[in-house]
Amino acid sequence: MENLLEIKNLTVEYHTQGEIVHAVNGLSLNLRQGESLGLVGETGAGKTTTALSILQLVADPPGKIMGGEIFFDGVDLLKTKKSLLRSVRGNKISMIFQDPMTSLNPVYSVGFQIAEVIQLHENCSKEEARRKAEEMLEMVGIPKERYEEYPHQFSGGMKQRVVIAMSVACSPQIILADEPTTALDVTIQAQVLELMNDLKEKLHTSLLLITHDLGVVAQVCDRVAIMYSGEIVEQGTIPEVFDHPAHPYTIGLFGSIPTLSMESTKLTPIEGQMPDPTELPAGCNFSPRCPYARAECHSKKPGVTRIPGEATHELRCFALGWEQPDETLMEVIKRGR
Amino acid sequence: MKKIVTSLLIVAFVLAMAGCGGSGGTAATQPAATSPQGSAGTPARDKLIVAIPETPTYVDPHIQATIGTFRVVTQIFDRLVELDADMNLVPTLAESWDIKDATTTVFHLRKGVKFHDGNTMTAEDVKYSLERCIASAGVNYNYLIISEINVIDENTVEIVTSEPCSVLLYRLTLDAASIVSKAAAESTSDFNAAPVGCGPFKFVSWELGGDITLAAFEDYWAGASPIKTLVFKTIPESISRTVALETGEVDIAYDLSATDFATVEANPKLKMATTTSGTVWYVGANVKDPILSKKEVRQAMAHAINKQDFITLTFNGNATDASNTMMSPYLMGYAPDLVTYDYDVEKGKALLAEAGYPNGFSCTLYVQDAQIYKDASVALQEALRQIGITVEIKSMDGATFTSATSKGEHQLFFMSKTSIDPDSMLRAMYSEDSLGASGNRTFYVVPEIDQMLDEALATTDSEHAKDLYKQIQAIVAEDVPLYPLAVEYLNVGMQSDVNGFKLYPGKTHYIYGTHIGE
Amino acid sequence: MNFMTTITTTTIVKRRKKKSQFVMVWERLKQNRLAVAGLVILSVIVLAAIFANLLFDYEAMAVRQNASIRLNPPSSEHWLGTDEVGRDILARIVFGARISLPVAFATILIAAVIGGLLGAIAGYGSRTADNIIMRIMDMFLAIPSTLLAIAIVATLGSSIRNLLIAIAVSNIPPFARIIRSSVITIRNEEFIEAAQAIGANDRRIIFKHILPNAMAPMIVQATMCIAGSVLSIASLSFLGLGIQPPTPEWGSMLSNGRQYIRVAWWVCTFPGIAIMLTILSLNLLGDGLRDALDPKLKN
Amino acid sequence: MYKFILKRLFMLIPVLLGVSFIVFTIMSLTPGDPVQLYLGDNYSQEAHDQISEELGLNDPFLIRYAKYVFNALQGDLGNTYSTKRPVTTEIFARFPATVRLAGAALFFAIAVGMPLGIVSAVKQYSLTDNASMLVALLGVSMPNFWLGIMLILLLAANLGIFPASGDAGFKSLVLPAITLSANSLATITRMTRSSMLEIIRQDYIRTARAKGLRESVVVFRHALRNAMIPIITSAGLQFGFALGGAVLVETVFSWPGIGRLLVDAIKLKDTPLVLGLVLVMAVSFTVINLIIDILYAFFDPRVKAQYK
Repeated sequence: MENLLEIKNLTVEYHTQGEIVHAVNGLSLNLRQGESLGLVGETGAGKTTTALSILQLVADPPGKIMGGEIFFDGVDLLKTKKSLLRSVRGNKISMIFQDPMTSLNPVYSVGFQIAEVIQLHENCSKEEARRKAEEMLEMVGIPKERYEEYPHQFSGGMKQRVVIAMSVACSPQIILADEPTTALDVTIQAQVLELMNDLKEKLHTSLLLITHDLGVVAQVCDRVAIMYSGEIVEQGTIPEVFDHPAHPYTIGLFGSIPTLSMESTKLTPIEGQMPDPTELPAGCNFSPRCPYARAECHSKKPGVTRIPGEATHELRCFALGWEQPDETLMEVIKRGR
Repeated sequence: MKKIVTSLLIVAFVLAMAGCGGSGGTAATQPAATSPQGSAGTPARDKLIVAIPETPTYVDPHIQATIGTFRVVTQIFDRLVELDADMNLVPTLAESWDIKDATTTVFHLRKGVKFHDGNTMTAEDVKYSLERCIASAGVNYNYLIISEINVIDENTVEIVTSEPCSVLLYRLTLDAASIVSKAAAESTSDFNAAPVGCGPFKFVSWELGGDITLAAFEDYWAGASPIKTLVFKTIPESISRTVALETGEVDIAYDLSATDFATVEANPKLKMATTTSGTVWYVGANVKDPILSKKEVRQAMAHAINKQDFITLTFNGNATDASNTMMSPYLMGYAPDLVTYDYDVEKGKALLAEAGYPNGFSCTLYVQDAQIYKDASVALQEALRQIGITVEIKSMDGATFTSATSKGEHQLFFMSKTSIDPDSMLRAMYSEDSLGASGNRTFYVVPEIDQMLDEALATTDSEHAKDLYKQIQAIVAEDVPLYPLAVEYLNVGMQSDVNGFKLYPGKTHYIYGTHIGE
Repeated sequence: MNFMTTITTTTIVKRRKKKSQFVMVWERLKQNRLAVAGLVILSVIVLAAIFANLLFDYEAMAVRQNASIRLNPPSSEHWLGTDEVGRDILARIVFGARISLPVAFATILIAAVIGGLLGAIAGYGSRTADNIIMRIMDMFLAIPSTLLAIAIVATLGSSIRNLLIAIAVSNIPPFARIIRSSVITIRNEEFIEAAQAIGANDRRIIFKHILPNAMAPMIVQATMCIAGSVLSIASLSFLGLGIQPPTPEWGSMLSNGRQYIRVAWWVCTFPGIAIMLTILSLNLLGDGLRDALDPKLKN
Repeated sequence: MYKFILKRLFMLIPVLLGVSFIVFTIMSLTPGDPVQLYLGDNYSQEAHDQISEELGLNDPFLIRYAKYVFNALQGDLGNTYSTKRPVTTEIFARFPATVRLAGAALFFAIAVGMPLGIVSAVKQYSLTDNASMLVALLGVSMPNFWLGIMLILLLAANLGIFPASGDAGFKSLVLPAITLSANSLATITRMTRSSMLEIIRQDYIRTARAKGLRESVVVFRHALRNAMIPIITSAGLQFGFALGGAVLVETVFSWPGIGRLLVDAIKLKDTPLVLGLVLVMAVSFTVINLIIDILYAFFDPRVKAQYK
């Protein structure tokens, strides 16, 4: 399968009050046609910034895309003209934001906000746009009679449905979904996820799902990428990563969520906190918290290595290359989950 | 910051130009000056716009005696007699008059004089008008002495006073004695909205808070004015009046600020007219006050004031030394320098010490909150400080000032008095008749003065009257209940093509006689 | 963006926890160049006012009249020229600051205390109290504040004290409103409920919790109002209701100098600039304080 | 909506009662004698007493106030002391001039201030931003009577472009309107900028951008409408102040409006006129607030929902 979206070496910084926050550091990521990729990481890992960078929605100031390339359909979005970028936004790549409560404009009717994007990209009349927008509402399970209503008349889950309707209105090739369910309560979460899954099937859309919820990833995605401190530390298919997490951070991450099959009664959260993004460590970004870190880890940045024997499973760690492997770590990796 | 500096420089530059008399500045105003009303096509302008400082409160002459009102109504109504610009009595609606006896004067009216409504003026109108005036509390204080008005025939009227009154004719020249149309005044409930007189201009319209428009009365008995439209425009700020003159918005502007004289005079498109007025400015002392009741204290104050400096500071030099008397120079009986007070701080201190205040004292000075009062009060405060008197200035609005000073709440006060006859001036200032609101705010009473005033009013011998007025002036100059400081100049600025305009010392200038161009 | 704010705020809080609120505000303020400029200008004016006596002889330069040197243009002897009675304009401006600034500060202090208390009572007290107080405030707000001040000065007579009262009274309603709304917002927050839950009494809650939290908008409003107050003093003087002579005061200098502006521009121009600079510096400082006190509001 | 408007108008009554009471009290405490005003500079004591009786000045305070309210309810605000014309005639002869001036100033302030504020917000920290913020700061810092004098000097006295005073057509409106608008212009510019800056960082603006809308559409359609509420509020307040508080500008430019009339009336202690004027101002102030509230509903459906 062709790579529909290819991010190479993306670096994003925020410049505030004389400080530089290194939000995304040389990130590379691919997304194939029709594929669902989960981007997982803690708050502050740079997931949202990555997604925003694709459409160049990073607020500038203070954000700045410092380097890298983002190829979509063979075109580097970072270097293309504004007008072309605008024709991609909302049309070929659309985005669902984290908080449905604030991502709809409070002064326009929901119908108008959907029709607006249709009219913009499909070059159609107002009436046609309206008809299509009504269809989209129905598709996400909102009666079209509510077209004229305003966001404040909708509940959180309904709003997110509107946002989803808006994002799929122009049948985009890629949907960037930034924690679409975080702000919703659990039952609504499930409905929304199901809705997204259905739409994805129906429209053959690629999905970049940003979340910190591994469960959601398992439910929706084909592949997963684990992000830590602005870098992808591990990625692979769901079975690869979920069954045999190899990066100490990923291992820790799985250790900190309860599973039904778990024998131990204690959760083991990862010690410490993410490094200060204004002063990243010299070596591996995870090294300060890594229980297996050696001298090398603290001084050098690890590169990306493919795990031998697995098709797509990659990680950014020295541990697998050590001549004297860390026994405990090897044991943990082998055991899997 | 740069912006401020730049704009300051611009302002400074522009001001410098204006100060130089406007070689460059006036060039810009040229088109306006030639034809302010834009009547470029017509050869002669016949519309005259006059800027006045205070809006009239009425256009009915019989309601309230204020200068703002009279400056307009004097154009609409004529009186029986008038004073010309040199203060001579001239016949107006009365062609002639006979003094029948000490209390009775017979007026022979001009025949065929038309009111603006077309009716002919008769003795009935005269009787009605004067009675209307006497009945009105706001204007009658000069006329209560009139006891009877008798119509002899259609063109003859007789005025009887309760006592001999030598200044009756002068009082009949005042605007309160305007002759109104009886028919018009009786037929409307609101004469003020449609006044009808027989003056050279008739009332057209009055936008409240805006312009008052008058039109030439074509049937005026002395011939129609060449000015066909006369507009009075209220511009309270003196600097704005000057600017309006310069930009050609107005043809004539009354009462310019003394500081603008030089600018206006240097402008070839403009000219000035000035004259000594009947307005005397004075500082008064409340003689009921225990300290100020002492003559030495009042004299000490007089010695502390350098009148020349005072006139420089307050009037920018444009006033005459009042020569220690409330009488202005053109009034009958004017007798300057009977008693003089040299500027002598040491003598002032000595007199204070003599009165028992070697270290001075504190007192209040009541003034109104207008510019001239402010300047004067500051100058007086400084002058009195030199002999150890600490003055606290109490500045207040006109109504409060008048009320407070007529009740005697003040110690010192600064004020002016305008008068065109010696009796009304001296009586208002020094007589028991006029204590408080009517004018005597020093509460200074000397029975001898009252007697002399009555005698002078009653006598028909003008030399005797002059002598009596001289004696009164000698007494009051010695007692100094109030110290006259300056006789104000009246001034008017106008476009240089405005001719025939005459200043009238009583402040209500007649526009009749004025014309534009040759 | 959400991501950004969380990161920066958490790190800032983490790193600066030790420093007091005051130091934090000061540090943020220092970074605002305009606010620093405002502070510098204001300090110069305040220092000049404090040391006015060392700079000029009040008696000889600011009060004594001298007809021979009236309306002299700026020169090496009289830097900003002399006024219509021959007094040094620079000296009068400097001594004028001794009137304008303290009067302005005092009016705002009075207005802030009274308005603050009324607002606190309205916001924290019963509904009836709230209704009564705020309706009265509404009535005062419905009368333009300049006119209210004019009416009060006209009633009481013009003196420094009455001027002070007049301007203070017309400034009470905005303070009451601000405090009331802060109080209502804060009052509904959880920490107040917590305080009530542990049995703190009303007074303690008002003084320990609500007022310190309402301080930020109050300080900003006060800074802005001082500027407004300087302007009101000048405006009233301009209308002849200000401070009485010979006390040098900017507004009355402006109003007195006004008729000489065409022959002596300096008489009216410099007091005007003094007023403008004072207000400008207060506004700059006020803007800076607002940003520094409440970083959330910034941009 | 209508109910809301009616309710608000109904609430005017207590406000007007309160305002008139406050003013009535202040005016009766003011020293000074209205009769003097009535009679002019010279009059006799008898005349004084007679007029005093006629004007009902000898009644006790509360009786006078009650009489006033009673007449006012029938639409009779009495006659002024100084001109003896009905107060309503005096006021409405001048009110249009004030509205004209305030309206022109508001128009100028909005027409210049809003675009400046928007550009400043969109191009934050740019040269335009810094320049317009400096102008805005100078605008709020400058005493407007001083600005007026400077403008008269520059544009009327020395260049003769505009008239210095009075109300005679469009040309004479220019200088006073600019002078009066200086403060509002500055306020509106600052308010627009800060409101836009806040809105432009909202999530839904990012949503709009993510749709592929042009930046101009994002700014004008999506951001500006949301930013309008604070802008309208401050514009409305400025208009309210201009209606009542243009005293100084009206004085400098000899503009025949109600601000100057009121100051004169206060100085002259013309109580009926002062009361009438203050009531008119209070009514206009309240009506403007009401209009602002109605405009809120127009711009924001959430507010509209509350008015039902």
